[in-house]
Amino acid sequence: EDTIKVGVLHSLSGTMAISETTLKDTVLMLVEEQNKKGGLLGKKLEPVVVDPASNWPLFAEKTRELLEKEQVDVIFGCWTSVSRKSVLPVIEELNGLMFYPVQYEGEESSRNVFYTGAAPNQQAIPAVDYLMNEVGVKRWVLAGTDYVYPRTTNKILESYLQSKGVKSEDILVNYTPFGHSDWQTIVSDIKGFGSAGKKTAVVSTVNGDANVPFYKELANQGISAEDIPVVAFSVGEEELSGFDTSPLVGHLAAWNYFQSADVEVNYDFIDKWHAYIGDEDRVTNDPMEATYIGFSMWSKAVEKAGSADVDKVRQAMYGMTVPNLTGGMAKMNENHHLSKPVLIGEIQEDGQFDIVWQTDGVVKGDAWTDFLPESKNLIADWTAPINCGNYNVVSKSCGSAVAAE
Amino acid sequence: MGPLTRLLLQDKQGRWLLTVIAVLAVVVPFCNLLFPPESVLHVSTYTMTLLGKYLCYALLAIAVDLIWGYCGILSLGHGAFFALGGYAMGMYLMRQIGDRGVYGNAELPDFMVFLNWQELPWYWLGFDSFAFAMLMVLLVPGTLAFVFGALAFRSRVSGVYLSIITQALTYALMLAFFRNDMGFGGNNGLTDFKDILGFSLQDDHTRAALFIASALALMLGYLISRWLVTSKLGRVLVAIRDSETRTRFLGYRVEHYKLFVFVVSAMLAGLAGALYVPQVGIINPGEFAPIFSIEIIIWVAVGGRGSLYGAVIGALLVNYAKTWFTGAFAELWLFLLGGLFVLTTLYLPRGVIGLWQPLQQRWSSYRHRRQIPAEYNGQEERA
Amino acid sequence: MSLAVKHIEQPSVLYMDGVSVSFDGFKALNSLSMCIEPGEMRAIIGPNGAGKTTMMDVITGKTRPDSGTILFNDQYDLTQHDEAEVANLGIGRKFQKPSVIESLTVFENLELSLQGGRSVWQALTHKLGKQQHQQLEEILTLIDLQDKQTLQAGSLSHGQKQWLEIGMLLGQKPQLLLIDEPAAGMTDEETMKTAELFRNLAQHHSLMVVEHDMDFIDALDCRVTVLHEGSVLAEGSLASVKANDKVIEVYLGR
Amino acid sequence: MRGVLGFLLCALFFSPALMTSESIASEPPAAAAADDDVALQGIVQQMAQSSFEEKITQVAEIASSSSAMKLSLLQWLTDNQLYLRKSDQQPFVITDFKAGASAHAPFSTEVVQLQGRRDKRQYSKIRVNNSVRAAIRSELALIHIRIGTAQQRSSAAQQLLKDHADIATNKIAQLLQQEKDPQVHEVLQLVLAMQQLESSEQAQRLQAIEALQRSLYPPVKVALLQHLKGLDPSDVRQTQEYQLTQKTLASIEQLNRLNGYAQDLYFGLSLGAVLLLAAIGLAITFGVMGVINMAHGEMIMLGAYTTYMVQQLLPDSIGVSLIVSIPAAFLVSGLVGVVMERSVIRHLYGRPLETLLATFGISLILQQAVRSIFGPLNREVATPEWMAGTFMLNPGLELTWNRLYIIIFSLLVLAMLALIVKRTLFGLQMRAVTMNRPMASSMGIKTGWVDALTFGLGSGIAGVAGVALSQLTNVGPNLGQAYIIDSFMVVVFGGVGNLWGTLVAAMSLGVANKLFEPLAGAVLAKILVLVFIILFIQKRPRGLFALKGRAVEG
Amino acid sequence: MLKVNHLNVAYGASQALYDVSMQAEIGKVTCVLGRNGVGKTTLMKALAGHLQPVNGQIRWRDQLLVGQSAAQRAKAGIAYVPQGRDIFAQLTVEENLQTAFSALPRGQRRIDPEVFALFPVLQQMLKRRGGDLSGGQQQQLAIARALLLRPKLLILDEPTEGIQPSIIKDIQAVIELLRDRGQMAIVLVEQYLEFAAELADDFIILERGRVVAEGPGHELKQSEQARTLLAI
Ligand SMILES: Nc1ncnc2c1ncn2[C@@H]1O[C@H](COP(=O)(O)OP(=O)(O)OP(=O)(O)O)[C@@H](O)[C@H]1O
Ligand SMILES: Nc1ncnc2c1ncn2[C@@H]1O[C@H](COP(=O)(O)OP(=O)(O)OP(=O)(O)O)[C@@H](O)[C@H]1O
Ligand SMILES: NC(N)=O
Ligand SMILES: [Mg+2]
Ligand SMILES: [Mg+2]
Repeated sequence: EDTIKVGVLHSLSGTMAISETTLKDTVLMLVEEQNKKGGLLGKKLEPVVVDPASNWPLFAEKTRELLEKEQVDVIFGCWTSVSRKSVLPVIEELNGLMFYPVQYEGEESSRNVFYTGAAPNQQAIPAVDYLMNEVGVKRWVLAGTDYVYPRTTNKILESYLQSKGVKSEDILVNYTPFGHSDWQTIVSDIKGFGSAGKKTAVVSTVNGDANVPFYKELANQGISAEDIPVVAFSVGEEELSGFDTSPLVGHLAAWNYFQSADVEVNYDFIDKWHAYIGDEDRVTNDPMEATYIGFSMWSKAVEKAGSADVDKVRQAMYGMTVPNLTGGMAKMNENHHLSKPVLIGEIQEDGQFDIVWQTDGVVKGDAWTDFLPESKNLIADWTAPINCGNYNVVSKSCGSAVAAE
Repeated sequence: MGPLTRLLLQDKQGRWLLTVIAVLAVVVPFCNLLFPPESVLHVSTYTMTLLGKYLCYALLAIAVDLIWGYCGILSLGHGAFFALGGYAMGMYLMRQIGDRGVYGNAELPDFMVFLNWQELPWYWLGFDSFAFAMLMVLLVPGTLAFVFGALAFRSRVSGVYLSIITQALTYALMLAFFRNDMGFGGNNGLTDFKDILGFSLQDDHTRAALFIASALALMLGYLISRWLVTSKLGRVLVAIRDSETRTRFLGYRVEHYKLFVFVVSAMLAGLAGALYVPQVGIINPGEFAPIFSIEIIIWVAVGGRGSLYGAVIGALLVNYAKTWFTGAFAELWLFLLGGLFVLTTLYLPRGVIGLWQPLQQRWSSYRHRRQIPAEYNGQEERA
Repeated sequence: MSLAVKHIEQPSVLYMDGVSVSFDGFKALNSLSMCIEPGEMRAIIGPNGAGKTTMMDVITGKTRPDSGTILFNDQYDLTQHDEAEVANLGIGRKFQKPSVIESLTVFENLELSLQGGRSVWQALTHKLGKQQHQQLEEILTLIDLQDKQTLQAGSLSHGQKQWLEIGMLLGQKPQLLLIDEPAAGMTDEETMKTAELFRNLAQHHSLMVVEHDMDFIDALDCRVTVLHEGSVLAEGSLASVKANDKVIEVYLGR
Repeated sequence: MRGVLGFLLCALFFSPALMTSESIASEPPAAAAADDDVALQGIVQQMAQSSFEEKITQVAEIASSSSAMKLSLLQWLTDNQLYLRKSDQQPFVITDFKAGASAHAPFSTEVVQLQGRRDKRQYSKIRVNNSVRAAIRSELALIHIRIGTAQQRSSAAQQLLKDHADIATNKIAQLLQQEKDPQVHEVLQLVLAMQQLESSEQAQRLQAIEALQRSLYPPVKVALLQHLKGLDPSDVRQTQEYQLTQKTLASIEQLNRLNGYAQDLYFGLSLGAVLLLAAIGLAITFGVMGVINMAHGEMIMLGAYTTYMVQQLLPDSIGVSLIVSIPAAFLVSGLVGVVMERSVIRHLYGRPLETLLATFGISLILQQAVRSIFGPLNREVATPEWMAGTFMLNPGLELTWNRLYIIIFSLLVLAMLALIVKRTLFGLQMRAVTMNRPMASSMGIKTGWVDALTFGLGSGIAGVAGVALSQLTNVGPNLGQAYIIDSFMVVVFGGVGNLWGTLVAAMSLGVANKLFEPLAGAVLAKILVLVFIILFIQKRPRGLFALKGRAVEG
Repeated sequence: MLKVNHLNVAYGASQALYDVSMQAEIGKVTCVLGRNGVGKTTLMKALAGHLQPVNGQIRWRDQLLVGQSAAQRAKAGIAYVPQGRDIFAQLTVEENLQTAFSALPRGQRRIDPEVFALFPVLQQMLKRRGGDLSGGQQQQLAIARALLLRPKLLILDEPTEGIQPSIIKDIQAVIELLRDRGQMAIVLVEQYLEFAAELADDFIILERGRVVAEGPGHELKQSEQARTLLAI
């Protein structure tokens, strides 16, 4: 074969198309760019795009199609955790390689997946620290869509907040169904909760389609960021481009990248994106950066390994650094998670975020959180001698996953 | 085997269908296991699991056609029974993981560990037994169908009203299963299965066995359904479909008949779900989504409502089209699939199986017309 | 109270007392009382809208009366049973508007109507016996639809459907037959044939026949009840009711 | 219009009218000294480097300057429009980077034409965060309370309610004397009372508590709670004060509870209105025509996209564009509906179940078409000024304007439709045709024409619903999918073919949902509503307002 | 005048009318007779436009009807009272009558009180749904509805079915009246020989889809052929 095949596994239809289509385009852009540079190892890259259609079992099926039928060398894909969970057994069985570019709940490290989005300690915890220390928040609303990522994140946060002395009556947890569109009651509850005289903030893990009506309702009920700031982990530039942000100025998001990052690499990336997509109004966002980092790392690793073979590339990945888009370097750790900076941004009138705070250096992604009893003794390390995704540092044994190896 | 031969004797299409499935059940695993991947005769595991999935869908389609095609009950919530069967199987498979989960907890599935659950909820008890789980695969959907059907049919809820409450049922179940508090893994559902009856799910032999089981289940489901609809009961069902009131006045307890097929159909759907789960490797609340149940209806309609083999053909055709289109035309496939549906309704009002019926009809009308006085021969038919 | 009165009288197949039904305030049946004896054939006539069909609805469990008693064979309170139960007690009905199962064939329609085998289990294991085959043949001949027996009932003409429905009633062999306008859409000749058929049936069954065709009623040669505005206006032989001024005024015309 | 509505509502809830004359109290501008400007420019340039904490003190400096520019400067800062040119540190005001926009330097007369987004690289923004913005807001409040318009004074007064320590007591007294606006006056009085609550003299405190009686502004409750905590009930000297505070709080709580009920009702009705809007079109295409119209949601979506398109054409008049969108969306969706009917649906009459298959196909095609044309992302549809924000029925009950409009709008649409269906010959033909097509034709009705128009009408109304929904939710390719299930539920629950039933069903499901929600949470509330529907249908197997009698059974 | 020439009509593959020719003149009642299932209704449906013939011609006042929709025929003055009534079940009686407005010019859109004189029950039940009426009442409604079209050709398929004797007499009188006005052709399907014989100016008899006898009405009662054809 004279091409290296790159599988793209993002939903192009169904509920998740709204987020994932952009990532498909990002991968295609990066492939095109790489091919202009002559490809990899003298071979052209050949993208193979499939549509798992926001249907979780279909993700598994399409993964098998990509790996068995199309024989791709790497897959860039997935957004929701459930799609990743669905893909996982297949990719492990067939020893594939996947780059997963979205912030997620952690508690996972697969030998065959590199996680280039944020783990909870790279997003949630710093954001809460910021609100607690810089804004003086004393009362917390944890609002999320009812699924695993928000549930886990909120569990971690609850335990973290309690360890910081926040009383449970000062924490309000609220879950809503997917695609929830009537936010009147909840927003009004938030308003009520926030009028008790203590500085209150909302930590939002509301996902996808539910965000636009949520923010519209926030705006309409006049919840201003100065009174009750909302910090979101799933709302980026792309989500904001779907509605008028002028009444929402000052609400926050925590990410590892914002389009407003004032550095040359970022401006170059944005220009490239605009040229590729042919639309100056299109924004960039964090999962795009994560895809970018993943792709850069993978290409470098292929070059370094001299082969697209999964095991060789995997070995070449550890310790690999590539520039991120905010002016620093991203490093791939042995636990398959990145080290990256954490940024807090405030929403601007133009739908962009102003970076108002950032961590001093990079934060290393933690596969297993330290704030849950079951996982605080677990680590992931895919290099010898541990070679395990869930290594228990107390019992000094590998939980299970690799036992089969 | 007397009744069986009788069943098959009158059923030309059914004989064909069963033969094809039986051949598949033998050939596909054979080619998968015996020929090396390089061989042209090799059937990849991908193809085999895909076909296995289609077979499960086909069984589901039969279940739906049984109530819709023959009894006029348009269930827009049949995915619920499929999913419940799937969950029952999924629970068994979860229990089989044992301490091989990421947290290494032998008692609790991972998601429970990570939600800080201390012990297995009561409704998970027993699912480490395969036999018990298989019983539940039939009993859970069957019982739900029985309770729901008993209520609805006795109250004489019918037509779109019934359709909509079946939809409400599956929608409510979807929301409930999304809740992590329910103890079924929330949105992620159940996944990361390791083995079934001690055989690794990653092993091609196990997959082949599952494939054969699906084929057998489909054949069995077909025969059971065929038996039902060719018996007098089948005619009563059609009578109910046509005119429920009239059937009542003939002395038939319509609600009993409806309840009976509804429960049978739910159990078939549950069985389909149970076979589906180990092959696709995940069960999650998405299967409860109303849109999935609508899709099932679409398969049946495309194939040809009111004929069991039509339902099978519809399920295979639509799902194959979907697989093909989503792979080959990732960005256009909705146009193609949507177009397929529209064209089917316009040009194949009886579904795909209607394709050969016009041929047959043309033939018979040709014969018929020859009996008409000669001077009208060859004239255009305008009616 | 009426029950007490009743027991003094003769046994009856159908006993109605003080039955009333109203729709949005309109009294379709107004304290209707009537009694059919075993083996009796009764003709019911009355103006359009008198409540004849509604009366049958009430007897067969389709409509629940607002008040009143309806007893079958002096023992079953029909107001407590639904349509299927009433049918299984032994009451068959032919509708005013011909109603058959359109997508079943003529033969299958008749087959379903045959007595017995109403439960799910029986339906599942049912097979037509020789005797039943013969019975069906006879009915088909009688209703003159032999050559149409494999046609879907939906493609019959209006009159053919009427006949089929009569055939279904015969197959059902109920103790009491309620027949709503059987002669509508039949030729005069057929009408007479039907009348004769009913007279034969009356030897073993009880019948209640609604018609507007006076020749037909005449041919039935039985007691006639005239309904008007939901209650009995007159009762007696056809000759006597025909002579009744009120009947002439509201029904027959001058 | 909005004023009128507000007035009506206020009158309805026996609350004081909120609109009064817009008198502008102004004070003579301070003499502009060039020195001040130079100093200001210095501060601004410094700000680019300073931390947010430093910026807060710098804001105070700006506010204490006597330059005429300080107000504008503070405003630009809050609005994020202040930049420094990287090359020479010259401050610029930039509202937008799009090509053709201009940047002007407030401290010189320089105006620069911008070339486009790329120019962003040449300017660095003076960033403010929430704390800085809050500081600016407080400073502005102190200025506005003296010289602002009535509205500015009102919001400044409410700001002071939150930060009542910011202002000297004698100053409030002074302001109170000048203030003519009753509402601002009332709020200022509360501010005063809250300050007096901290007084060392008990008499004054008691007086303050009296003054705070029945005031529903949240800060009042907070202050009273705080006050209560500081009191010792076992101390005889404080018993009276303690009891009074407690009583006051109880009465506030009581009123708040009533407000809560009113609010839940309003939320329920507005959710009902959304359901109603989404369902009305379906009540025609499905309820009247019997087409199981799976593409109904996409008709709504087309309406929403039409709103977006119209807004692109009239970018400067959002309000007008929204009004124009209503007929436009009706036409667009209606036309698509007519085309759909003529090309596909008309072949399917008498085969209602197959309409499900065909319309499902059409729905897939329309979704993908929109995705291909407009992209997969949500589109931004702006909200006109008069629809944004809330109106205050009383200080504890603020309701959103947009919902009110949507409630009224949905009722209007329904009323209009009911008129057409019940009172016009077309409506009669519509119903006749769907009941018996051949016979309708024999009565001289052009059935094809009526079918097309009926379907067009249903689709058009769905489009109109899309206009309203564009104000509440995502305008994206999945918009329709989000509403199709609910729409069918509403139509069926109400009783197919019964518009009145659709109304009652929508409203009761909306209210039920909003009554369950505070008790059970959003997810369970939704489940409960579904279970409620299932059980209710057992009681009324043909919906809320079922047609009864032979007419439907035959 | 209505002229039917060599009409063949089929339901799918099964033919119901073979080479039927007939005519109906203005000012006359033409009766169509025959036993059950011989094709009377089929013929009426073809006239009304509910069925398109395989071939053959239908002319109304020298205009070719084949190919025209039922609505066009209604506007051309053809009114149809179908067998089985086919009233609009969920429309009120009044609305049922108002559907006729569709074929009328604006100025004529009102319900002729004559109709109520003929069928007083309809006036009493104006607000009741058509489907709730008794069978006979529905039949009256169907006739009334057709009359409101002010037809030039009135097609009646067994109009006396289910109607009480006194009203049958009234209907008979009306048909005579309409005929005697001389502005209308009337085609009447009737099984009730007495009724037919009294009204018929002309008649045809169908047998298995073919015209097997025809003639002037006065011959009907005496005709032996007619008697045998209508017997079993
Ligand atoms: N559901 C209903 N709603 C309103 N009125 C009704 C309903 N059902 C029946 N009616 C009225 O009740 C009366 C009795 O009707 P019914 O059908 O019993 O008459 P009938 O004696 O059978 O007449 P016919 O000889 O015309 O068949 C009629 O006036 C009819 O309009
Ligand atoms: N929809 C249909 N499909 C197929 N065949 C039909 C259909 N309708 C009627 N037929 C057949 O056509 C023939 C003529 O029917 P038609 O209804 O014209 O009879 P008719 O003379 O009106 O009888 P009746 O006196 O019973 O009303 C019948 O044999 C009937 O079986
Ligand atoms: N991983 C997420 N955001 O679902
Ligand atoms: Mg009657
Ligand atoms: Mg006929």
